[in-house]
Amino acid sequence: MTIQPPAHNTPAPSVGKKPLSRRWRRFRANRRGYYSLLIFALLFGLCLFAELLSNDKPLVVHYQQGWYFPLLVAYPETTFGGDFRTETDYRDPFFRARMAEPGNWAIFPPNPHSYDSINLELTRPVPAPPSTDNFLGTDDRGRDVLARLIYGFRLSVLFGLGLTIIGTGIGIMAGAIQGYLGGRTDLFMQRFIEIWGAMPELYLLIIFAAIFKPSIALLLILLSLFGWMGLSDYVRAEFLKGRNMEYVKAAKALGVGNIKIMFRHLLPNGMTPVITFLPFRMSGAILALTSLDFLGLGVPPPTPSLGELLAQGKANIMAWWLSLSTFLVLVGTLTLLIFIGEALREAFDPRKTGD
Amino acid sequence: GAGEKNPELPPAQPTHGISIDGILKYPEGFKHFTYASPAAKRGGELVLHDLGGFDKMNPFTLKGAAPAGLDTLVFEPLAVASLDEPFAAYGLIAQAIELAEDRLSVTFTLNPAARFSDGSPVRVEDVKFSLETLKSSQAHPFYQHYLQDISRAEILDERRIRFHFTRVNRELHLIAAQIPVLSEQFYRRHPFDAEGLTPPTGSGPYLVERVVPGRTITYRRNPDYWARDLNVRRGMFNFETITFKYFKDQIVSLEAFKAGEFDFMAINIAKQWARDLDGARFERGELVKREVPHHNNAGMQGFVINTRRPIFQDRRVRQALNLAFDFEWTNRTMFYDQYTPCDSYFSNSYLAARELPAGLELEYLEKFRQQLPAEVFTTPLTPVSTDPPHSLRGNLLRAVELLAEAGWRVENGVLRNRQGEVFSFEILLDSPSFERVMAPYVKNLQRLGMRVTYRQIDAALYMRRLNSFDFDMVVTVFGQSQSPGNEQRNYWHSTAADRPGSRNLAGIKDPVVDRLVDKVIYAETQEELVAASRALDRTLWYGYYVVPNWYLDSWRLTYRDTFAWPETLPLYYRPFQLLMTWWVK
Amino acid sequence: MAAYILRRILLMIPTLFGVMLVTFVVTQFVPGGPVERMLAQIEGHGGVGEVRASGAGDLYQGAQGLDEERIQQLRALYGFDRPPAERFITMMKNYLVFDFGQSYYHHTSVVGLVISKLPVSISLGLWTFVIVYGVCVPLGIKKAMNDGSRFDVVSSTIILIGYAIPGFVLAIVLIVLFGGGSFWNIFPLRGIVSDHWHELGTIARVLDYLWHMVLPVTASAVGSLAVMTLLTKNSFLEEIRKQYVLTARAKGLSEKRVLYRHVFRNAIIPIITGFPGSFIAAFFTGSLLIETIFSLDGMGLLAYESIMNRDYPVVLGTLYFFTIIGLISRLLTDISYVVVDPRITFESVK
Amino acid sequence: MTNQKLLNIHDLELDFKTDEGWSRVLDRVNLTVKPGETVALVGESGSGKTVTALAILQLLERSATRMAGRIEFEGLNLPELPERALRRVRGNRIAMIFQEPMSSLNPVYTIGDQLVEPLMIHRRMNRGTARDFAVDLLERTGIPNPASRVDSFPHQLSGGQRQRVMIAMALACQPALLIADEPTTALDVTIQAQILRLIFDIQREMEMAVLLITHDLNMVKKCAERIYIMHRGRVVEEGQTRTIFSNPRDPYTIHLLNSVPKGEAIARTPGPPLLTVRNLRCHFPIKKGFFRRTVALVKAVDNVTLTIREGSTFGLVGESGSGKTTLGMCLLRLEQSQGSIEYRGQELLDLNNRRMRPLRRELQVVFQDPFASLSPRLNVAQIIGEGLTAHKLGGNKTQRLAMVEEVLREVGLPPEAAERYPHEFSGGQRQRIAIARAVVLNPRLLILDEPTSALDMTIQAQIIELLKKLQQRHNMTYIFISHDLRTVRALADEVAVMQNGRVVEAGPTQKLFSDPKHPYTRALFAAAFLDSDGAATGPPGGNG
Ligand SMILES: Nc1ncnc2c1ncn2[C@@H]1O[C@H](COP(=O)(O)OP(=O)(O)OP(=O)(O)O)[C@@H](O)[C@H]1O
Ligand SMILES: Nc1ncnc2c1ncn2[C@@H]1O[C@H](COP(=O)(O)OP(=O)(O)OP(=O)(O)O)[C@@H](O)[C@H]1O
Ligand SMILES: [Mg+2]
Ligand SMILES: [Mg+2]
Repeated sequence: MTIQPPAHNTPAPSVGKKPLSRRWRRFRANRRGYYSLLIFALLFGLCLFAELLSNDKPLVVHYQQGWYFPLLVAYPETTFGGDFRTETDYRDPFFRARMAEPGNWAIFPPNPHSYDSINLELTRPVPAPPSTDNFLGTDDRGRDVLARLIYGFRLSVLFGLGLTIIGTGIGIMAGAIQGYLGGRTDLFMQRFIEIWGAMPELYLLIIFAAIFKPSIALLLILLSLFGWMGLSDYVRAEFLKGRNMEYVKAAKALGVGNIKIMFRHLLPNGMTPVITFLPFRMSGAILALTSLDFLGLGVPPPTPSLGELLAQGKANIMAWWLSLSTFLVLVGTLTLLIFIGEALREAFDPRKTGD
Repeated sequence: GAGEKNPELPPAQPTHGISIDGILKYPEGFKHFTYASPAAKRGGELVLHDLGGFDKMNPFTLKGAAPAGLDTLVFEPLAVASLDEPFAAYGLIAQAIELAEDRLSVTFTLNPAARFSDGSPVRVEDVKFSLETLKSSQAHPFYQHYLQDISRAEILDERRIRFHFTRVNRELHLIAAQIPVLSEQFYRRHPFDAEGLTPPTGSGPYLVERVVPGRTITYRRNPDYWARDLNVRRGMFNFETITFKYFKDQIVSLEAFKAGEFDFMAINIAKQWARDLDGARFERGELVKREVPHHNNAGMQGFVINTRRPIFQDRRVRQALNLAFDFEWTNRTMFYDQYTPCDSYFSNSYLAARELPAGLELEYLEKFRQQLPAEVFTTPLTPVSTDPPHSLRGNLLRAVELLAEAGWRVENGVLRNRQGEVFSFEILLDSPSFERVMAPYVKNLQRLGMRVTYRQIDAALYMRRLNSFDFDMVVTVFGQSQSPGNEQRNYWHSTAADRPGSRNLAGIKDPVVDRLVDKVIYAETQEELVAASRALDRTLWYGYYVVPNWYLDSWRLTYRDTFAWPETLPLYYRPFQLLMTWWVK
Repeated sequence: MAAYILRRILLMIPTLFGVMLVTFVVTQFVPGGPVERMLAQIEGHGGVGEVRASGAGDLYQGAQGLDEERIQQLRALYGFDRPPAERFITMMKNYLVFDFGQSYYHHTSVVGLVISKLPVSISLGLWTFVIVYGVCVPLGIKKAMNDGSRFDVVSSTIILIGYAIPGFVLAIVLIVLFGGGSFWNIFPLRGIVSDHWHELGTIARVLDYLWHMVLPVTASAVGSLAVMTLLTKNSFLEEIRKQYVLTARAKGLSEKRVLYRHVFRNAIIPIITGFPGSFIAAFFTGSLLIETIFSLDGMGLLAYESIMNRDYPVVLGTLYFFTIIGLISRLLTDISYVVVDPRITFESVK
Repeated sequence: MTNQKLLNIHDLELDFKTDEGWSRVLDRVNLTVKPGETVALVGESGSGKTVTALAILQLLERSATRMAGRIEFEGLNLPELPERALRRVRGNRIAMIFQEPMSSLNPVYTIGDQLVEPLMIHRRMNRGTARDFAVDLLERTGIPNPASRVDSFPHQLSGGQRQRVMIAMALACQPALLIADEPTTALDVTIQAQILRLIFDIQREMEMAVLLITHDLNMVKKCAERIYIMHRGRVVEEGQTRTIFSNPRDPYTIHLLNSVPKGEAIARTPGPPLLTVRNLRCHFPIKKGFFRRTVALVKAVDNVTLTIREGSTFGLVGESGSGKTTLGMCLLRLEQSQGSIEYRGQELLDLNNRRMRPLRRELQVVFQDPFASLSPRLNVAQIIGEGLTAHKLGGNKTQRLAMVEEVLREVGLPPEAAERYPHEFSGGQRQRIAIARAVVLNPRLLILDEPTSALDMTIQAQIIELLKKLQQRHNMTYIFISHDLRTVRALADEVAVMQNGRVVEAGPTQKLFSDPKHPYTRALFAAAFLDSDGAATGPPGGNG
């Protein structure tokens, strides 16, 4: 007599579906996380084209029958009959007078300011409150807050992503090796981390600031050198705990190599701290820029960073539009990231089904 | 102004006061300083604030921070400077002062009434002890440096002590008179550089009453203050208690002031003055704000151009850098129109050059007519302006011309010289507050095709680069007193240009400047001094070594409306000095 | 285990030495030392305000700074006339007997300085620590239980807002709102106790102290809630569906007991891991900005100032001290892993 | 009516939420238990027995299941009961012995801590009394040396010992209804008998009803008054034990009753020695105190010497806790040991990990606790495919997937199981996944640690067929650890009997079974084969 397969009323056999696609489906099932991801991706995508959204250069200029594309080509002011042989300041009254002549026109991006363009026509002292010219007002040197937010968001998110990816990567590696191998490896790597972690970061930053020109890349490298240690402790703990599990024994019995055991069996089960910290690391990177800006060790001045805006917000506490708009961007980003992280966690947790 | 003819040397008899030029406003036996009112009421309390904290009770050592007020309220000098003369001091602990004819020593006769707060008399030994202690390595090295030309103190008798100088200098006797007198007895018991917060014994009007370490200090008027009715003290130090509360954050301290935590504040940020001093208490008139004029020499604040750098060696280039700064815009949008542009190296002072050179000043300049730019003789010192009829565009176009004359031309949007080198430089800042000023300036420079960056660096690093002249442009102020002297050599002289650590930041090496500096230092009379200073002023101005900034000719004060003040203001003073002439209504 | 602990304790010596050496070497390369810093201070660099101080009736020779001879003297005072190796060895010898020397900058010994800052740091740290753990763990557990519910989302959003407000902005806002300058006059702006604290009775003292702690502790705790809460929540979610939870429920245990007894111990390891870090941070590192804004004299400010002022004795002395504490607490953490989960060992993989 | 029926399940329907949608697991289940009665719930692996039990206790996760129907207990409808009231029922009125005792204990508390809990809560005992009570209970479950064992952590116990802890825990509060989900699978016959006696004692004293879920028809025959037969989520037949055994009606029941392991090991010429074990020792230190000093040694494997011949089946039997599992782990070098293990002329204990790894394909194992041995975050395809990728077997991905599906079919699981995760299976299904994982590698030596403990007779027969087939085809060698002596007799060529870490007797199956020498062996066999005649102590019966 043949044996019946056990009861199954599963709607459709799903052979061939990869766990990844299953995870994606689970991810999508968490609507909050899914929409957060969509919104975040949209915002980030838009910011990648910040130049088209917010710029002090027109997208197109039509001048005396000629077509000009200032975004792509730097036209000296002499092109438009001006005096300077350096690139035109398209906000200059001179240029605008030219455009007012019949037949000439220029199309500006929706927010006609760049992150470092200073509004020289301001009639009010800076920081100026929101107006029709500067939708979110200006900062304490007459630059448009909206433009700085857009560019700052892009930079901060890119920087945060870079720092997070590097830091998380190294942190997981280091923690996994210590926790899984244990013994001497653990003992010595921990000591190394203790020594490395005591390195006076600020002094290193100062030393590097004296040797090199400050730049985002330099900061990224420097902060990456130290940004992984916190996480590695957590991963180590998870691995110390996880490596005694029976399924690890089973994997060993199968002849699975150490590396595979670490990353296939232990890591997915020890992801809690990694996933929890991920969004915070992102925003932490943004805030790290703030405090460095504070010390003058951050990104060089005209670079737009959310940190710089925050610092200005502190110095001009009554100029609420500075703090508030930055703060909202930060909260927004963070909330989106947390919800994404939550959905991610669920997608990787096979036990969790539905709400 | 001054300019009266002086006798060759100051009189060699004991006098009640001394001054740099021998002229004294107040005669022997004067009743009180005009800026102090004998009608002042005594009593009441004054609460002030300071930023930071304190951890010691000796203001004269290197390490640590002493509480505010300690040096002026508890300690006293031999003679007090008057605040309405360029440079004069009247005896306090020293009853009489006598400058030797050879100007190589000064003799002080102590007031027999002078007492320390413990009741012991102030003795010549204390004065000697003070000089020696301050000159020793126990004290802040500043004093060693400052007092280096006072070689020793010699006790002549019970009341007279003579300080010997190593060389002749117009200021030395005044410096000597400023030495605070310390109680030898006290410091025998409490080592000079001891840790801790033991209130010191001094001879001054106040005693330290209560100390909350690092946070609050309260002074109470010494009821037995020996000089209570002395002319140099009359009408001053009227408050019964003076308390300093410490804050660590400027913004918070302002909030605290508005909350009524303390009574008085001098504001040094334009925005706060214009914007943040509001609220119920101001509306009700409990708190008021007031600008009080002063005549302090504001010197020259500006962006110093380091002429050691090849690109800055051409005067026309430096002038172009001057033209690119839009003071009016900066002042209007950032500073609420509160500042005045620096129009001299002795801004806000009678030493500043006005109009065209004439008289002795012209005489001095005439000698160097060949070496000097023509403008020195033809154009009064006028700051760059963008107010109509001028405009930023016009100024920049003029800058383009100047640069072109100097061989710099824009190619593909970048300013290059004939060798194809790019015009690029970096502005170093020591605090973030100037970044906002630099942003538009740098934008303007970029329109000229220059590649300019600016950044703030950590203070120690900044100092190091400053001392080794390793910078292109920095912001600095060349402070000036009412009586310029030796420091001018350090500021402008060619010998200072190559000495690491000197304040000749611009790297000026101009024989004319050198000669004029000597004229200032060796000026025998006030008239000579004024003429030399003005000639120097013009020469420096047209050397375009700095991009001039701005100054403020008043103090922005805000205070609780409970104070009364004398009718006459002093001329040269700081807010705290002014406050010491006030009293509670 | 005893052997392991012994080995760890012995290894602390080279570690400590390594930490000190690395830091010392780094400080050798920092441009601008205490002398420059002192000079910068004498000449008044780094101030705020757009008008720099200028002479006001003083003699102006002071503005010249110091001459070369004086600078050499300063160098000697700081011991920079001796070669670095020698300085390092002397320093380590002194540190062995916990002699941390004198601050370059303050008129106090390093130990005295640290002790004077501890009341503030411990106050701030203790309360923040207590509040953070007291709130985060139960909240995280509750969120884990109600994962995905409205409560979960709303509380997440709230703590995230708390997290995203930078501490200094929050602090300033609190001060503006409650400090009395512009709105309500409810809380004091400065210090951990009133100036007349010593004259108060015991109860009044405690109340005065608590009254002073409200704003700074709020400002420093609000931002720390999010991470800990979510860590707790996620750790619990990881455990909550395991088989043994079912067993515990089947025994008829209350939900509280299931969570706080059975799940808690299994989920606590990540929470313990963060413990030494936040402990040290809370008690000894303090928060520069909070301290500055509330005019508190704590370790945060000291640490920052001594770094910026190149006050190397303070930098190295506190580092030495805190490294020891750090090493010990890391060891304790590791031991607590074993206590919490008996399966954990530190042996090398078989 | 309500006092007639202690438990009354009426039209219980249950669906699990899966990624594909709702999947029906229980379909109109009706079941009653009267006070003091023993009711057996039998059925195919995966038919929904455990789920039914969990549903009674309301332990299924609400968000992942959908339930309809009534579950009345002592007049209360459990699904509608508030959490508080439920708590008073759970552990107190209804207690449950979980099917997978190994994963069901909290790993970070000592068994003592876990045992005293229900006592302290429901019986309001203080800790000391509760502890004494717990030690006493453990004693009655036959755990040797209970006073010191009570401070052990679950991972320090053998499978059978853990199961007994579970049992003790369930019995602690002397509930009105005991749900025993495969309570004796990990126990050897002597202990089994002892446990059953314990249950019956309590049953008699307290009028406890027992819902016995098992696949051991002998036991059913022996203990149960009534039987429910489940198949694919439905109760297909119910009735008095005797009636059903003598006169089954449903085809599935008939099929089930007929699938009794039969036959003997096929006579084969013994091959060359594959594995020679000499003087193998494995001692676990017992650590106490803060510094975890070693205070005693558990000699789990003590001077074991064995020879296992290629192509043969080596049966390993013995008391629960006698070291069978540990011996298996030592042979695979998953536990550290001293002595010598010679595999095909190679000394395994001398190999480093790297050299050991290629051998792993040839030496495979099925763990006693299949659930714990399956990675929770890998799906079945990944779990089974893992060995293949590790040893670069099976060509490309699709081929490997085909192999996985093939082996799933062979162990009686549908191919779509490949996409699911371990926790979504029943106990027996998980066991088969573990078997599939080992078998797919086509090893030379396969250690099977209680491989059929959770399987009903039909599946058991299928698995044993599979093993036999593989042995014939690939000349595989098995080490078969089991307490099910009948199956051992049916399969093994040689048998070794273990007690207290030592092999007390070993020899060819026939010889050993017909003429056991060692007193322990004799006692063991006596218990096992006497019972099978049904002559042993039956349930005293309630008042049904
Ligand atoms: N969490 C779950 N998600 C989806 N399906 C599940 C889940 N748990 C159990 N099942 C399915 O429900 C069915 C019944 O499972 P149950 O555990 O009740 O079987 P069982 O009768 O106890 O079998 P065994 O004798 O093998 O233990 C099985 O087909 C199983 O695959
Ligand atoms: N990690 C450990 N620490 C201490 N003792 C242990 C450990 N693992 C097993 N033991 C003990 O070793 C003995 C043998 O255990 P083992 O699991 O080999 O028994 P077994 O023969 O497989 O029993 P069962 O049939 O019950 O599974 C038991 O007494 C058990 O308590
Ligand atoms: Mg089951
Ligand atoms: Mg076993």
